This record gives sequence, structure tokens and C-alpha cells, in this order.
Amino acid sequence: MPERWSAFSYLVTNLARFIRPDEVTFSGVNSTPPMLACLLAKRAYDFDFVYINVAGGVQPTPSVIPRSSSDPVLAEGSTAIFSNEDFYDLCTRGGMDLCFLGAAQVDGLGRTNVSAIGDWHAPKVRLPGGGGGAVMLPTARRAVTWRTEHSRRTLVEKLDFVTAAGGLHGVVTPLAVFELRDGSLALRSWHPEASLVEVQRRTGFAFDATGAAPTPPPGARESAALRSLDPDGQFEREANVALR
Amino acid sequence: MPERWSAFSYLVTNLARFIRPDEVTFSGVNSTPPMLACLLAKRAYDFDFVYINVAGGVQPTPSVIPRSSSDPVLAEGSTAIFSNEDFYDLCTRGGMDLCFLGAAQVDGLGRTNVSAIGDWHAPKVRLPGGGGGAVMLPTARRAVTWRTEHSRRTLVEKLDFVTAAGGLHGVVTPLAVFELRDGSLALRSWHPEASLVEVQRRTGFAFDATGAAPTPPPGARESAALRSLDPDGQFEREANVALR
Amino acid sequence: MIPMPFSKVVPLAGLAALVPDGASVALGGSFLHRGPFALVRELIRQHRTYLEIVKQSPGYDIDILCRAGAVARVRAGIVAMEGHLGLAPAYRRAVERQEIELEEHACMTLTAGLRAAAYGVPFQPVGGVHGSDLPALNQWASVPDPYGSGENVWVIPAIRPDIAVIHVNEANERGDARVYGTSHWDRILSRAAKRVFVVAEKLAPVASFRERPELTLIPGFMVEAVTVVPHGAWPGSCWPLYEVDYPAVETYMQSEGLPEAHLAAAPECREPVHA
Amino acid sequence: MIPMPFSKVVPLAGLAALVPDGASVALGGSFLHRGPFALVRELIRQHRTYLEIVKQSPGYDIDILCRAGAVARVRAGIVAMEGHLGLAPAYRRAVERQEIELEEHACMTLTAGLRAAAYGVPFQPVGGVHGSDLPALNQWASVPDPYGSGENVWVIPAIRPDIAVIHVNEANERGDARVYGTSHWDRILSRAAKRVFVVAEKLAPVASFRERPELTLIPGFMVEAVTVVPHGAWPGSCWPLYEVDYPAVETYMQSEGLPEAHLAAAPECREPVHA
Repeated sequence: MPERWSAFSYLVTNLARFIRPDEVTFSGVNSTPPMLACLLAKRAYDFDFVYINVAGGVQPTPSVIPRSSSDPVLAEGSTAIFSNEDFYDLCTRGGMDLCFLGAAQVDGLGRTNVSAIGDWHAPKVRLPGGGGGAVMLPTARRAVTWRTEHSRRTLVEKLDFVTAAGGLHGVVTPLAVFELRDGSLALRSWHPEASLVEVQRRTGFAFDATGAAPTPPPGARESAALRSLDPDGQFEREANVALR
Repeated sequence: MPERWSAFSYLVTNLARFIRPDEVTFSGVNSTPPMLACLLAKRAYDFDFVYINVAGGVQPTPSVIPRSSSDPVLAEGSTAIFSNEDFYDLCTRGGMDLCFLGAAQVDGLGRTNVSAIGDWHAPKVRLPGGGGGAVMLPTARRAVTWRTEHSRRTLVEKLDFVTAAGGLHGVVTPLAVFELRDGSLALRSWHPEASLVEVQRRTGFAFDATGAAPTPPPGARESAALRSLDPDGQFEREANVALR
Repeated sequence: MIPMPFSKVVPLAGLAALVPDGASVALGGSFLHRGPFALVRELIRQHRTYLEIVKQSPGYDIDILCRAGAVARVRAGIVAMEGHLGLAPAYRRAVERQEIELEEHACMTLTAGLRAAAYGVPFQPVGGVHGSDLPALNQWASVPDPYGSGENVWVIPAIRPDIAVIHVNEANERGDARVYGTSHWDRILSRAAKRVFVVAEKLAPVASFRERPELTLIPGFMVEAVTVVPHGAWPGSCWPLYEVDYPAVETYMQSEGLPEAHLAAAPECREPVHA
Repeated sequence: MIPMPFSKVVPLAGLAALVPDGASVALGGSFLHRGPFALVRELIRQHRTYLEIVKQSPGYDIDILCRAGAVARVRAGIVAMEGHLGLAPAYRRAVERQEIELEEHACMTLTAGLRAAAYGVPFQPVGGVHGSDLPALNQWASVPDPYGSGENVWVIPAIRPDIAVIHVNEANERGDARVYGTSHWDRILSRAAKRVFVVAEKLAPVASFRERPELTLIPGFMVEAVTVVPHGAWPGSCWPLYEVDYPAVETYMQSEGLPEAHLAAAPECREPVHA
């Protein structure tokens, strides 16, 4: 009998499923789920890929899994320190295959807002800000984001501010997985305990759902890898993520 | 009785006399006389200055004096490696106080040609080329050059090609020392065994000689320092420089 | 040109005293990692005001400075406490109430401005940015490729902080400084700023720098002053010496106003400074 | 994306075989110091032609390639054997006879072009250059500061070599590479080129790179192939292992035409390659 998804495992594992063999794959600051996804992919998949991160790590073998996704332990075991200028330049010159980037709001074109809710100049909520997005989203070969909340507040018809454009390749929430198709986000799959109708109801932008289906369940190795990364469930508790 | 100059000691020592206390002073590739001048100043003068060089050295204490002015031994004893991008950027942002730069021809405005004799596209002599000049001469606070030959072929009315402009602060030959005054090279002093008339006769550009006088003889510490740098006279022989 | 005294080492209070009100101060490190937090706290103790803070990813530092009312302006890429700690609440409130001015960057656009300053040019092209609202917000210019590719590139004006303060693992009395693990953005910060201050975990012998000069991030001649504060990046980490002190960060975040107890509990108050 | 075999180590002949005729090849090092000279000689043995050589300060390498008729074009800042050895005579003759095309740079304008490539932008501003004849010669453009300083800055178009070849002290089989002493221009060359090849004095254990990862100049994932040639920078130096072999350089300079005896005497012919 296949394992069931938790909202947390759904989020992390489906981020990991965007990772491809041999590619240069990056996780950055303030990015716990993709950090875990990269580490999960290293443990669960048969292929290798070049994992680089914001702590300067290149193929690191961290002895502990840090709560901060920019923790220097993420360079432990690395044979090089690839500093911030280096990985940004790699991205802008076209050498970054897959880049995980945060977002507060995402629109149907795969653009993101991480700047402000409300008017930028008199914000209701001041968000973290530009970060990697405006430069990396348009220059990475593929960029993928996640949201712990799937709602019309986060997946919106119209962004309050366009921090980064260029078209996300993928979006993962506890409810669904989207990918870019012909310049717009299309539904690839949804949480098997939900439905296409629920995804449509909770998504602020219209999307194509051709070929979409329930997300395949977690594989045994994926589940085992995630358990090994979060043996006492601290990451899952702190992520505080739910399907509904 | 004061020591007499050799053509070689005149060249090296008068380059060293451009060095000032506490300043950041640089010597580059293909620059044996300024390399020796910097090392001489460290041994002969009471003040300290920041000696950096093209081998990445910062305040180095080389165990041998290399024939190549870009030899890695010039970083020996250094507490940092200041690489090429670093010292160029330091210069262009205004942090280089004194920079020694090579030249084949110099004109009366303190501009240099290190590119070609004759037409650039069909040169009689292809020279080393741009090097540091075009970027460093206009951006260093002061740039100083040298010529081992003082003649109307090297100190010219008109350059065959303007490799670098911006106005050299100083020029040293075996015959004389020039410095920039109101945008033109003016004579500061001449070799005490020569005369103002000889300098005028052998210089291709007209120059102001107000206040010029015979160059003060080498000090005992200057001479001792140069002897210690070139104990068997190899540098002097290879420099192959003569007053006339 | 920096004069060369025998030693550039000064007490922490003396280093902070070199930062004038209204200075543009670039801070090293990233989020809770290897930030010059001891110096930040000392600026607060000395009641510094109207500071401009320049940092790609500030968090604790900008938050506590906002609580102290020390900040007039921030130029930053991403601001947060990070991860489960969320946003930087005092900073967020200060922006929302328009008590401080924000120049919002992507981390790399800020870096481009720093590169322009470090390279001595008025502006620096940067990849990406196309389609973002940030250029209009900041009135950045785009320049068509004069070599005819048809490409337009965004260019960022030079950003030249008055002072960069870098927290490092080891320095010597001449100012040479090295770090272990990632240097974050510290290299470009140290090249872009007019003056460079170093806060070091410890002094190391000059001879140890001579043994491995390739490890020196900032050569001493570029450094104006050094102070030694063991554990000075607390409550953040300094690899490989110590990890983030999460309980201390959480206690800080649960407090309100100027966190007197937190300031009093800091290592620079607990331990004698080895200067 | 570079696939990840167990080992990237190949024989010298195999590395040279990866360089096609007509390739734009950036060479590391400076003058007689830590240049990838073994690879240069192997290109000659394999009769490579129409190469474009990119290097701020070539000397021996460009000279011997010119003797072999392997060069179509040079993009360089300063070319010489250096010091008492004077100009590079075969290169000089090739330019004077217009047998090769020269794109003359200042070292930093060449670097600016490499920076543009490394940064993924079409052009890079550079300080200075004002008053020089080089911009007109190279048809470089100047751009007025769009931020109103009134300053005009020269911008250099991107220079993206097909291949960078870097001679290093130590590499491991995954391609991680480190150098001792100055890195010359090797950092930017390795970031600007499309492909990176490493010639190493020796293989070092992966564990030694893990111990001090800050010393790694080029991370292995950027490197396509590594070859091991002890003494491969001969007749130049490789700090701290060996000095310039001046008698060998002088013998080379006294010879004429393709220096068969010199090529045969090179370390890569004398010693077994540890691959």
C-alpha cells in the first residue's frame, strides 16, 4: 500500500521531483523546503546532481540539517566555497539549471511578489523583499517556488507588486503542483486527497489543467529520506503547513 | 665625498625617490627598475609605505630578488594575496597612490606609447602593448615611468600611438628626472655629469626647466640598499643602461 | 591612504565611536550568520542615529537597529529573521509606518551598485531584472547594448558606503582578516566602502597569515581599525566556532522595545575584550 | 551542465584533442609564471591551427604558438618574454608581417570583456581609458552615465572564450583546483569561458580540499577535464614548486623555427604522466 502524503512531505517531495540528473541546482536563503528537497533528492534518487547553496556549499555533506537554509553547516564537506557573487554570476550567464526561489504571491504567468502586500509605498504588510528573484528568475534555466498556503491570497490574479518576472517553471503548494506551459502556469497534479475542483476554487488565477491528475504517492525512498532528514519532526512542526 | 651615480643607480634610485610615506605603491609586470626601486625604498628610507605588486604581494619580504618583476617570489612573506583584479579595481576607484608603468615613447604631456613604432596596422616594431597603462595612468593618483634610453626616439614630440593618456606624474631616464607641472612634463633635475643643454638636445619635446638643477647624489643608504639588492651586479648588467 | 600605526586594534567602543551619526554603513554576513552584531549593539549603546544600512540580507541587525531608532534608510535585498523565525518585525513595522526609508533591491542589484563603486565606474550592468517593478520604483536606467545585440540591460548606479564593518574569524594587528566558510558578500562590501572596519573573533599571529596568504579576504592596508570580540556574532553563528543561539533569538523576538536585557546579556558585556 | 563521471582525469594528449582548430582559447598565468605550457606544446604537436588566444599577458605561450603557425588571432594586454628577455620575437614578427590579427587591450579592458561574459551582460564599463587611441582602434563605445554625473565611461563588449586552460598546483579527480600564490587572472578566465580545462602539477586527495575549501579557485563542477603534468609550466615557474628555467628559455629564444629539440625536452615528454 503506498504511503500517504502529509502536507509537509507533499511540499518537500514535489519540490525534489523538479530536480534532474547532473544539473546545477541551487537553494538559497530563507528557503527551508527547497533545502530539504535538495538533501532529500541526494538520498532518495539514483542520479547525482550538482547541489550548490547560499552557504557556499558545492556538493556538501552537512553533518546536521540546519534550521536556517543559509547556515554555514551547509558547506560542510564541500570541496569548494562558491560565494554569493559566484553563484549569482553563474546564474546570470546561463549556468544555473534549477534555482529555488521564494515568493509570497504568484500569478498565472509565474511572476512573483515578495515585496509588499498593498501599496508598496504604504504597505499593509512589508514582505522580505527582492532577494534572488528579480535577477535569478529571468536568468536561471528553470526556477521553482513553493507556498505553504494555497489560496486566492497567495496564488493571485494580480500581484500587488511584480518583484520578479520571467516565468516560474514550477510552483508547489500543499495542494497542487503547477508547471509553466506556453508562458502560463498549468496544473500538473493535485494532492490525491483533494480534487481539481478544489484546486480551481482555491487558486486566484485561471489555469490549464489538460493532462493533470492526482500526484503520484511518495515513494518509499522519498519517504525514508525525508524521515532521515527530520527524524523528530521539528521541520514539519515549524513549517506549520496543512492541506487545508 | 658623495658617491657618484651609475646610469643604473640613477634610474632605480630616482624612481625610488617618488615613493612617499604610507602611500599605496605598485609595481607591475615587465618592470624590473621599479621593482628594485620599491625594494630599495623599503631598505633605504626611514618611512614605511604599502608596497603591492603584480605577484599579489602586499608588503612582501622576498627571500631572493627575482629577475622577473612578476615572479611569485614577490609575494613571499606577504600576509595576503591581492590578485590582479583587486589591484586594478583599487586603482580605478582611486585607491592607488603611486603606480609604476612602462612606456616605449613618452610625449611632453606625459602620455605614453607602448603599442607600436610606425603605423599601428603595419608596424615597424610591434611593442608589448596596452598593459596597465590605458586604465592605470588616468586613474592612479600618480603614475611614474622610466626609459633606459634618453633620446628623441623615446621622449618624443609626437607619439606614434597614444596607448595611455592622463599625464604621467614623473619620468626617469639615465639622464634626467621630469615631473608633471600644469599638465606638461617639466625638468626637475639632470644627471650631475650632464647639463641642461644636453637634456634639451636629447629630448624630443620642449619642456619647462624652471628651478631644475643637478640631481642630488645618491645617499649612502640608497647606495647600500641597491648594492644589497644587486650584490653581483647581474641586474645592472642586464639592464644595459648608459648615461650616453 | 591609511597611516600605519604599530597596531590597528581598538576597543569595541572606540570602533563604534568612529561611526558618525548619519553614516552609510555596510554590514557583512547574511541573516543570522557572521554578522558584526557586537558592533551593531554598541552603536545602539552609543545612541547612534540616522544611519543608512547597506546589506544584501540583513535581519537581526536591522531589526534591533530599528527598535533603537538608529536607522534612517535601508538599502537591502531581502530582510528577515529567516525560516521559522519569519519576518523581522521591528523592521517591518518601521517600513509599514514609513518611519524609515527603504531602497528595495534584489541582492544582485545591490551588489551591482557595490561593484560599480569597487570598480570606480558610475554604473554597473546586471543580468535579469526584466519585467520587475523594481527598476521603475528605484528609477533605474536601462542601456541598449552599444554593440548592436539589440539587448537592453539594466544598470545600477554606484553604491559607495562610508564604512563597511565585517565580522571575521581571525585578524592580526595590522588588519589582515580571514573568514572560514562562505564570505557571503563581504569581499565586495570591503572593496566598495570608503573605510573598512573589522570585528574579529580573535587575533591570530601575523606568521599564520604569512603561511597561507591566499586565505586572507581583506588585506590589512585596506582596514582602518580592528576590534576583537569573541562570540561577537551572537546571537548568530560564526562558523566553525559556534551555531545560532536560537533561544536567545526567540527571547529577543518575544521582547518589546529596546531590548535592554538582551543588550546586557551580549558577549561583549560578559567577557573581557581581548584588545 | 557537465556530466559527472567518476573521474575527469584524461591524458594530456586527450585534453589537447578536446581543443578544436579555430577555438578561442584563454590561457591562465602571466608571462613565464604558471602558464598551461604543457598543453600549449601539445596543441603544437597535434598541429592545431587558427586558434584565437585570449590572455592578459602572454609571452612564451603565444611566441611558440606563433612559431608553429597555430594562431589566427590574439586578444591580449601586454606581450613579452619580460625583463632582460625582452619582446616575444616570433609573436612580434607575426604581427609585423600581419600574419596574425591582434586585438590590443589594456589588461583591464580585456578583463572587463571577460567580466561581461562572466556576469552574463553584453558589456562592462571600465575605469580610465580616456585619451587613449585604443577605443578608436577597437571601436569601443562610451556610454554617458544615465544617472547624470556627466561622466562618460568606456564599455567593453563581452569576451567569452570557448575554452579556458588553467595550470594549477593541485586538483582532484572531480576537477576541483587550487593554486598557491597569486591567481593572476585565472578566476575571471575560468568564469568567463564556456568550458574549463585544468592542467595540474599533481592530484591531491578530495579530503584535502574538504579540509580547506576556501582555497579552491575553481569548483570541480565547472571543470570539464583535468590532466596531470608535473612540471608542466616549464620553462616557466610554478610557485612554490619551481622557478623559471632561464637557460631553457634562452635556448628556446636562440633557436629558430619550430623548436623541435625544445618540444622534445619538455617535462611532459620526459616524465610519465600520472593519470
